[in-house]
This record gives sequence, C-alpha cells and structure tokens, in this order.
Amino acid sequence: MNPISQLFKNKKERILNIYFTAGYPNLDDTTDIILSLQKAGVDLIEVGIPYSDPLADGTTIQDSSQTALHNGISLQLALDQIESIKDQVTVPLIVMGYYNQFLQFGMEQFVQRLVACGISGVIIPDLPMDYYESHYKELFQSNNIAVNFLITPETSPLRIQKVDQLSEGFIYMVSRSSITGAASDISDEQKQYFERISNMHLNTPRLIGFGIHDKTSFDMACQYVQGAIIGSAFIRYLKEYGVEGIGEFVDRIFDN
Amino acid sequence: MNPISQLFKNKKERILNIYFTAGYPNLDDTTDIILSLQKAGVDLIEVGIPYSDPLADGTTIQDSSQTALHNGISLQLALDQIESIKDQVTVPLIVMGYYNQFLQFGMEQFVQRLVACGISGVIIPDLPMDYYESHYKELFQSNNIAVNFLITPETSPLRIQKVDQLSEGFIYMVSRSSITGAASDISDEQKQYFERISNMHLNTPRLIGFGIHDKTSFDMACQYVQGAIIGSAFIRYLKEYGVEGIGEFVDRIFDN
Amino acid sequence: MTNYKINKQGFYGKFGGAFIPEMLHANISNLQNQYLKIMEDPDFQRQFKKLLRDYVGRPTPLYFAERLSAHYNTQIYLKREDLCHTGAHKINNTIGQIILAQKLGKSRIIAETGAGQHGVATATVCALMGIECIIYMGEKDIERQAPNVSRMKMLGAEVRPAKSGSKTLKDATNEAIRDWIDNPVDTHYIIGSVVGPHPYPDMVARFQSVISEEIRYQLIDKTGKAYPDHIIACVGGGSNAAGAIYHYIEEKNCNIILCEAAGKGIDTDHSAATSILGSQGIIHGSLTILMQDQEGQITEPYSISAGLDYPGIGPLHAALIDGQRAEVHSVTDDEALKAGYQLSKLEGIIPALETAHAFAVLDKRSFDKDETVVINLSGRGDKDLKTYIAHL
Amino acid sequence: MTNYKINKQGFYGKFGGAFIPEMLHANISNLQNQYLKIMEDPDFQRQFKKLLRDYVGRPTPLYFAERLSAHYNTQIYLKREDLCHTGAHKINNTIGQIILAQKLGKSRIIAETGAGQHGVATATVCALMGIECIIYMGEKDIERQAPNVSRMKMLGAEVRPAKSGSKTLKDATNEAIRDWIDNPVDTHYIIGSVVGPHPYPDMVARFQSVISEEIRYQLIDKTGKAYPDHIIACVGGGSNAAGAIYHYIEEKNCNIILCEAAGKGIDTDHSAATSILGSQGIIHGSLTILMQDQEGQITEPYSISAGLDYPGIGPLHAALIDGQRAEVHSVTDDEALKAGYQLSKLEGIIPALETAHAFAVLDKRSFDKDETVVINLSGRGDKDLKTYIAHL
Ligand SMILES: Cc1ncc(COP(=O)(O)O)c(C=O)c1O
Ligand SMILES: Cc1ncc(COP(=O)(O)O)c(C=O)c1O
Repeated sequence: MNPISQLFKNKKERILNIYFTAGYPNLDDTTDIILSLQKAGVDLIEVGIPYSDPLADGTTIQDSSQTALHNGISLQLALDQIESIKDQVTVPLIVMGYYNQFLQFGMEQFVQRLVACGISGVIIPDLPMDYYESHYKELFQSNNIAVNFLITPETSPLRIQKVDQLSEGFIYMVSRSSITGAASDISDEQKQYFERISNMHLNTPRLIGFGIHDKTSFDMACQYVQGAIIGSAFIRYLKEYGVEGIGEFVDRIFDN
Repeated sequence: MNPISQLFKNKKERILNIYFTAGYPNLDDTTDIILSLQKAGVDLIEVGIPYSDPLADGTTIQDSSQTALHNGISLQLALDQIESIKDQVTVPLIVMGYYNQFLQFGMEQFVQRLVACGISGVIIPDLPMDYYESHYKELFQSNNIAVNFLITPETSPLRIQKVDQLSEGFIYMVSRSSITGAASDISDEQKQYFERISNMHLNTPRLIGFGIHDKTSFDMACQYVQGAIIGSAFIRYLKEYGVEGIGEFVDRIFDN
Repeated sequence: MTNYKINKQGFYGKFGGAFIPEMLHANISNLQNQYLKIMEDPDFQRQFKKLLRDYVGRPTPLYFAERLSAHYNTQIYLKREDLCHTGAHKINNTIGQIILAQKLGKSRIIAETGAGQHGVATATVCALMGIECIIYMGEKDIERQAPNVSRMKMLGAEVRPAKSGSKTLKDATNEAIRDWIDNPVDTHYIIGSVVGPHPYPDMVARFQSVISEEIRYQLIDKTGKAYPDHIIACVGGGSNAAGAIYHYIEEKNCNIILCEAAGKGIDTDHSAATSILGSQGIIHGSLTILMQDQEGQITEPYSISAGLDYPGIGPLHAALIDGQRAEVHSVTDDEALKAGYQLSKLEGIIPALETAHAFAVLDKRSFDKDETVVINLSGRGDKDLKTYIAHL
Repeated sequence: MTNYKINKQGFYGKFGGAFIPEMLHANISNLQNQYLKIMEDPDFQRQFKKLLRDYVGRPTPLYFAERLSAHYNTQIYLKREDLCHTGAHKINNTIGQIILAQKLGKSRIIAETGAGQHGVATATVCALMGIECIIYMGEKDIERQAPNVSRMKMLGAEVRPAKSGSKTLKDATNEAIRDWIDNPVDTHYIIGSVVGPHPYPDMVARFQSVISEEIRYQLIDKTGKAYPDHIIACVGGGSNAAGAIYHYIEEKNCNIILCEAAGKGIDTDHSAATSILGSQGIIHGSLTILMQDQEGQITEPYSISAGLDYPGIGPLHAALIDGQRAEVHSVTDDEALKAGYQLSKLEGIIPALETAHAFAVLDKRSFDKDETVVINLSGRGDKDLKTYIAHL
C-alpha cells in the first residue's frame, strides 16, 4: 500500500500537509526543511518544484519559485537533494510541479527517480485526468506513485466522482475560487461547499488547501475533512524566520 | 493722361521703379522713403501695403510686411501718410496690395482715397483680369487710376495680348518663375523670354521685376524694356542702412 | 437651389472664383480646362474606382450605432471614413489628384497639411506612384501631430515647416502656394480640402462625393430611404462635409448640419468659428467667408484640432450657410473632447479630434426618435491620443 | 492531411489539448461544449457577419501590389487586414468572442496583449457591448507600445501591468489566466491568438478564417484561380496566419509560408524563432512547440515586435511545421525593419512590425514571375512609428 494511503488509514483527522518550494529560501534548504518538518510532526510534505510559468499558483509561491530558480534549483537537483536524505525520511513525500517539467525530464525516467527517492505521490495541476488516464495511469500505478487530483467549488458532481475514482492518496480540495486572494476567514459559501462534498461520501480522503494559514483555519478545515494543506502561509513564515522557525510554525498550527 | 503713361511717353529708357513696404523699417518711414527716393531721382515709386498672407511675395518682402504690421501699419494709415506729403510728391506713385485688403476697405472708397492721395496706379496681384474687367474696370478708369497687370514666362501669347489691352501705365513683366529665389544673374532662358515678348510689339510699355538687384541686372533688363522694378534688394538695403542710405542705393543703380 | 451648383467661372452664387497671382495662372487655368475632361474619362474612372476599392478599402461601412442611438433616443448611423487607408476621408481626394497629376504629366507633388492627415494621404499616394513629395506643415502642427509627421517620413516625403504667421494650416498653405509659384512646370499642388482657387473646391468635392454616393445606396439598403433626415459633418476647409452632403444638396428634406471649431469659445480670441466670427473676403484664392480684421488681415485661428484650425471655409459651404441651406454649430474644444470620449466608450470608436466636433452636436440639439441621422465619421483618433489623454 | 483537422479532444495530430489546472476546468469544458453550437447558430452568424461588415469594415480588400510585384518580379497580392477597425486582424476574433461571451452570460472580460492590438480590439468590443474590460500587458510592452495603451484607456478598459518573468506577452497571459482562475463565474477570457487550451486554438482560427474565405473569392475574381501559389503570414501565436491559410490547408498546391521573429538572430540569445529554437512541450495549456531549456523552464523570448515576442506557437502551426506542410522562415529585427521601410516607400502602406516580418520573406527566397503570392497584411504600423523612426 502506498504510504499516503497508509497514513490516511492510520490517522483519521488533523492531518497536516505542508507545502514548500524546493531550493527556497536558499538552494540547500530543501533537506533541512524536510527534516525539520518531519521533526515538528507534520504528516505529509509536499515539495514544490519551481517552474517559470506556475499558472495555478498565487504570488507568494510564484515569488518563492522565481527565487529558487535564481538560486539554481532544478528538478534534477531537487530530486538529488531528496534522495540524499531518503534514509532519514519517514513522512510521505509528494512532489508538486507542472506537467512540462516532467515531460521534458521524460515521464518514465521521472517516475523511476520518484521511486528511487522514496517519494510517494505527485500533484501535477495541469495534467488533465483524461490525459493521465490514457497516457500515464499505468506507469504511475505500477510504480506505486499516488497521483492526487484537485477539485474546486466549480467542479461538477460527475467530475468529482471521476476524481474520486482516479485519485490515489487523497483528493486536493481547493477551498475557494481564488489563488491570489489574501488569507481570510472561511466564508459561509465555502462551508456549504465543504458540506456538499462531505455529503457525497467519496472513497478517497480529502485535504483542504488554499487559504489555510493558521490554527483557526486549519481547525475549521478539519471539521469537514481529514486534514489540510498549508502552503503560502508557510512560505511567508520561512521567509521571515528561516528554517529554525519551522518547529514553532507547526506547533502553532497543532497548538501543542 | 495718367502720370504713369505720361512718364513712359517722356522717358523711353532706364526707368527705375522702386518698391518699398509702407511702415518699414519704422512706422513713420513711409513719407521719408518716398521723398528720399524722389530726391534720388527714381522715376516711379511702388508702395507695398503689408498683408498678413502675401502669397505672391518672396521672404524678404514677407518679413518686411510682418514687421510693418507689427509696427502698426494699416491701409488707412499708409494712405494718410501718403496724403500728408502729396503736395511735395511729383513722382508717380503706385500702391501694391492684395485684393482682400481693398475689398474690406470698400473698392469705391479705396479708389476715392487713391485719387485724394494723388496716387496714379495700383498693382493687385491676386485680382484676376476677367474679374477686374467685369467688376472694377470702369471704376478705375473713370478715376484715372492705372491698373498694372503681370505677365510671367508661363503666360500664354493670347493672354499677354489681353494684358496688353487691359493694362494701363505699364505691364509688370515677372522676370522668372521664382519669387523666393536668391538674386542671381539673368539666364539665357530669361533672355529668350524677354526677346519673345519684345517681338510681340505690345502697345503697353513694360517694366521687368523680380530678381533685379543691382546696376548689372538693371542694365540688362533695360536692354529689353523701358525699365525695371527693384523690390527685395532695396528692402534689404533699407534694413541695413536705413533711410539715409537711399540716395546712395539709387546712385549705384543709375551709376551717376 | 441652383445657387449651390458651381458655374463656369468657379462660383457658387457669389462665392468661389480664382483670385490668384499671374504666376499661378498657367497651372490653374490648365487645371480648370482639364479637370472635368480627365475625371470623366472612363480610363480615369476605372483607375480611380479600382484604387478606392482595393487600396483605400471602399465602400466604407454605414454603421448603425446602437448604443449611441439609444443614448440620444434617435437613429444614428456613422459613415466610417475612419476605416479608409491612412485613417481619414482625405485619401479619396489624394487618390483622385495623383492620377490626375500623372495625366497632366507632373513629376513632383506638393501639399499643405494641418492635422497631418492630408499630408499622410498625399505622401501615401506619392509612394504608391513613386513620385517626389513635399509637404508643408505649420511648425506648431508638426509638434502637436507628431505621429503623422513620422508617418510622412516613413513614406518618403519631405516635411517642410511653415514658420510664418500662426505656424498652422493657413501658413502651410501659403508656403505651398509659394512653392507652386516657384515650380510652375513640373509640380502639381494637391490641395487637401474644398478650398483654394477654382477648380479645387469643385474638384475636391467631386472626389469626396463618393461618400454620399455610398451613403445613398447603403441607407436605402438599411432603411429603405435614400436620404437621412439630418446629415452631420465637421468643417475645417469642408471636404468631408462636401463629400457627405454632395448628393443631398438638392434634397430639401435632408437637413445639413455643419460643425465648426469654436476653440475656447466664440467670445474669446481663441476660436476658429468662421461662420460666426468671419465675413466675406478672399483667402487662398477663393472668395468665401473667413476670419479677418477690419483691415482684411487674416486672423490667426485657434482650435485644439489641427485640421479645423483654419480661418476660412470652402466657397460651397459659404454659399450653403449664406443661403441658410445648412445649419451651423460651433463646438468648443471641451465639447469636442467630451464627444470623443463618449464615442470611444459607447461605440468603441476613437474619432479624430476634428470628427469629434461633429458628434458634439448631439448634445446641442435634439432629434426625433425615428429620425435618421447620419454622422460622417471623417477620421480616426490615433493621431490625437496624446491630446485626448492629456485632457482625460 | 487529416492530421491538420482538430479532433474532439482538441488535438491536431499530437499537438493541442487542454492542459489546464482544475480551477479552469468548468470554464474551459463549458466553452468546449458550447463553442461550436453557439458559433453555428444562425442568430450568432447573423450578428457576427453584420458586425464584421458594418463595424469592422469587412470584406477587407485584396490589393494587387504593382510596384512591389515589379520589384520582386512576381505577382503579389496583399490581404488588407490593416484596414480593419482598430488596425489589425485581431478584431475578427474579439467580435466573435464578445458575442459568444454574451451568449454564455458573462459580464466581465479579461485579455492579454503583447503589441496592444489584441488589447485594443478587446477593449473596443467591450465598449461596443458595454462590458467591463481588464487587459493584462507586460510592463515592457506597456512601454514600447504606448499608443495602444492610450487607446485602451480611451476605450474605458483597465490596463494591468504584468511584472513577472520577461514582462512581455507570455507573462501577461499567465496573469490573465490567474485572473480567470480567480473569477471563474462571471468572467470570459478572450485569448488573442490560436494558442491556449482547447477550444481556443480552433475557436480563434474559425473566427479568423473569414480572411481566407474572402481571399478565395477575391482571388477568383482577380485571377480566376481559387488559391494562390504561396500564402505568407507572420506568426506570433499564429492567428492571422491561421485565418489566412484556413481554407487552403488541404489545398496541396498552395504553399504555406510562415514567418517567425528571429530577433537579433537565431544564434544569439535574443530571439523568438520558436520552430527552430523550440521543442515540444506545454505552454498556456497547449501541447505545442515552445522555447524552453532542458528543464522545461520556458525561455524569455525576444523580438523587436511585441506581437511576435512569444515563446510558443499555436498547436495547428506546430502540426503544420512538424508535418512539413508549411515552410518556415525566421526574420531578424533588421530584416523586418527593412521590409517595413520598403513597403512604406513602394506601396504607401506602413505595416505593423509584426507584419513586416512576413514581407521580409521576399528577400529570402524567390518566386516565379507568374506565381500568385498572397501576403497577409495583418496590421498597420501606427503603433510602431517610434521604433521605425528610431531605426531609420
Ligand atoms: C479626420 C479629419 N476630419 C476633418 C478634417 C477637416 O478637413 P475638411 O473640413 O476638409 O474635411 C480633417 C483635416 O485634417 C481631418 O483630418
Ligand atoms: C498586426 C499583428 N500581426 C500579427 C500579430 C501576431 O499575432 P498572431 O500570430 O496571432 O497573428 C500581432 C499580435 O499582436 C499583430 O498585432
């Protein structure tokens, strides 16, 4: 069984998935960040591979990606960094990046490297489900790499069912129709959306992402699903306090 | 008989007609210039009435007109100036100006004033012959004001005949097809034109104008016709040496 | 109504004629004798029509302006001269004159320009025919119509600044005439409006008359009626207006509305509202209405729009106004700007500042709900963006 | 040749598709399902055709360029998209998309722009329909295409600078997509070329196909032949080229010539010659050819012409080039400038800098004396005067 699925089987609530950008703030921070997050007790770690044209990301992550690229990060290097600590990592790792990066790397080669690095899953926001199904499903499944798809408030019920069927690991539930909006409280509209999805009784567990930035919003999300993803808020914290601040950041979310 | 016609009857060669701009260089110079020219022995004096849009004039005369207008000259004032010395003036006077100035003044009134000022002729370069004939011929003739028309190298023989028939006083023979060109020697082409006209044996005497600027060009012109008109060259001299220089300017032309 | 037909001597009633110095006589009388013969020649017509179609882009559309019509509660159609190659009606005339100049055997072209549209249109046809081209333009206009100066240069024309007088259109015209006097044999002078000595007003009006020829059949197609209840145009010299009304002058039921530039207002000394501030006189060889002082000195006009910044109007328009065949409105700079902004936002069409004056009439008088109003959209506003934005 | 026909999933052979994040899925799939239904509706067609005729000024002429033909000793016809309202072919597409957006019930429009032509064309149709309009434009392009920025403002649009990456077209597109992600319900995104996720490439090509539809009957009228021996167009994203070749793709005897911007040269790192410097990959939701490094990071392109300064090409063009159905030339800045000057002086037409790239081909390969060559004159050069004059 894929480690991510295992996680969701073992832990039914308050799963914390932290996203960070590889090579940011400094080129060599990747490994430290993973190990610090693991030490702080997060459940899942999502390593963003910086891209020149990150369509689906908000400005915080865009900026961190540009810095990381400027620092000299590459997919190759990010994977090397992860591989270098793979024996120390027990938390399931997910790689997030854009389809073109992996396409140029070579999809087969990419999956081989994921396996070699001990990575459990991927998020490729611009790889459509149909295309995945016809081109890559077998490749990923046979290598036991979970592919996690997204749903949004606009995703139709039919399509959600399809996502449910195709996603391994978890469904990335985009909390709202805004990637660039500032962190804000969760609105009634969003709550209705969360409830609507809960009532669908899907097979795949869900994590809520986008706009989750503190204990309050994390707790709120956890009322509806098994956990949540924090990205931009973590990047901003990292920028201000560096790797040393990670423990405190996570503590505050969990309120340990 | 009109004084201009009388002049041409009495003097068969080397008639010198000097053009100057009323109110230039100084507003009150008009009378001094006339009297100085008369004293210096010129045969005819052409008083230019400054106009805002002097289409048929070269830049020297344009500039003098703009200065004179700036000085405060007007048709009314120029005529007043002339009238103030009319008893001292024996040389025939010609007024040169554009049709619109006289039209606004009132054509009848204008002719009355010419008579009152002792002026013998007019040159209105933009008043077409036909229009003159049908509208103003009687007015000018009955008041014994000579109207002098122009011919150019491009004027057709038929039209020259008409000019000959309609002009009183003299025909203004434009020496060349350029109003703005610098003073230069008379070309072979021009000589052919002068000869061509001479061979037409016209009734009306001719004066050559445009480009006549010194004794040489004056002498050359006088080989073909009874005399010549100097305008720009005189204005330039006036600008440099003022009214006091007039005697010397005329002397040099006549080479007395 | 026969007063509005030109006679042999080039007069519309008492207005018109050819008050020119003898130095221009050979050229002008040659033109007078030749222009109709040449223009009516089938060969000329074929060449003219073909270039109007394939090069200029005629017919230009007659566009029903839905949002503007709703705003003013009437039926407004726009004649889209802004879609002509080079962006204004001016090229209808330059195409005609360049063919004519060729038939006259001329090898050098001169022209005056105010807004630069006529200069560009002339430079354009000279490039098209491979003929030398010199454009006179007031120094002040060279500054305020910079894009058009660049265009003329790109097209290979020489732009000569007119530095006398008000340094605008009037003075550029003077300089062009002087050039013609100096070059009587090889040069044709392409005047840009229905001004100047006969035959220019008639010749230019005929070349521009394609506008109302098209309006006529387009209007029948769209409304079933051959003429609009009102036809509106701005007047600098009057060529776009002449073209737009040409076939409607004798149609009594078609009301003609002409718009002049009032500049900062007719009671200031910064205006170009010729019909109100002017009187009869001679300008550029034509007996017409012009702005002048009591001495007959021509006044320096003012308008924010370089193409209307002219102290005279064509003799046809003088006759139409004098005979009360046309209704005249004077439009200030501010009113024109406002009309320009409004047309941009309501219809997605940025008009030339000249043209904007015509649209300002919509705020000055009302039209019935079911009346058909045609506005001649004489040119596009690309050349005026700097001015528009500066006043936004 | 069936490879060049789009399939249900939006692929031309292997190129195309819709590689978009889930946040765009509802909008894109709605468009995919609706666009053909809406476009084929007689009501839509009536409205579209009427606006193309009365508002845009179609048909645009097919003009036989006599002096250019003589210069190159062949038969050159120019398709005059420069005469379209707003000055380029771009408006054919925005007219179509704005009507479509209305039928989809959208009340807010966003668009990206490079040269500003698409921005102006979008702002124009939004003004025409009274719909809110936001235009994303690279900060660098805002500087070099200032006249078009002024026009958009006049038309009531908001111009938002894209400050990331190369600050040009690619980045403006990213920003527009982000805006759409943020506003999935009320907003329609009017893409300006045959790029982006399916159905954009096909939809835009269909709207632009009016160009070759007209060329076809105009050519028959002029030459008796329905297709030219060569058809030439510049390629930024590829919309003017797609329109010009649309009805000729299956006509084997019609040679297709596409011109890319080589910038300072394909062996410098200042170029936008996608077909030579690029490779297969994903850009803006489409699998096509694009300029990228080995890591798949998209390269910052360079061209003097803002409308060709794009690191990708549309998937149709990728397929045509990959299948060797089209001949491709890369044209440097200097070659394009030279071609622009030449067209201005020989034919009196100042082309857009983008368009000038197409004309540069005339110096790169020869054509037979009696071959028919159609060049798509995609836009006029008013917006580029500053650049032209600076290099004169
Ligand atoms: C667009 C436009 N409209 C009108 C005019 C005024 O000229 P006219 O009165 O001869 O049409 C000009 C002159 O440049 C112009 O460019
Ligand atoms: C005149 C003109 N031609 C061509 C282009 C390039 O776009 P496309 O390749 O989509 O025609 C542009 C883009 O702005 C343009 O303005």
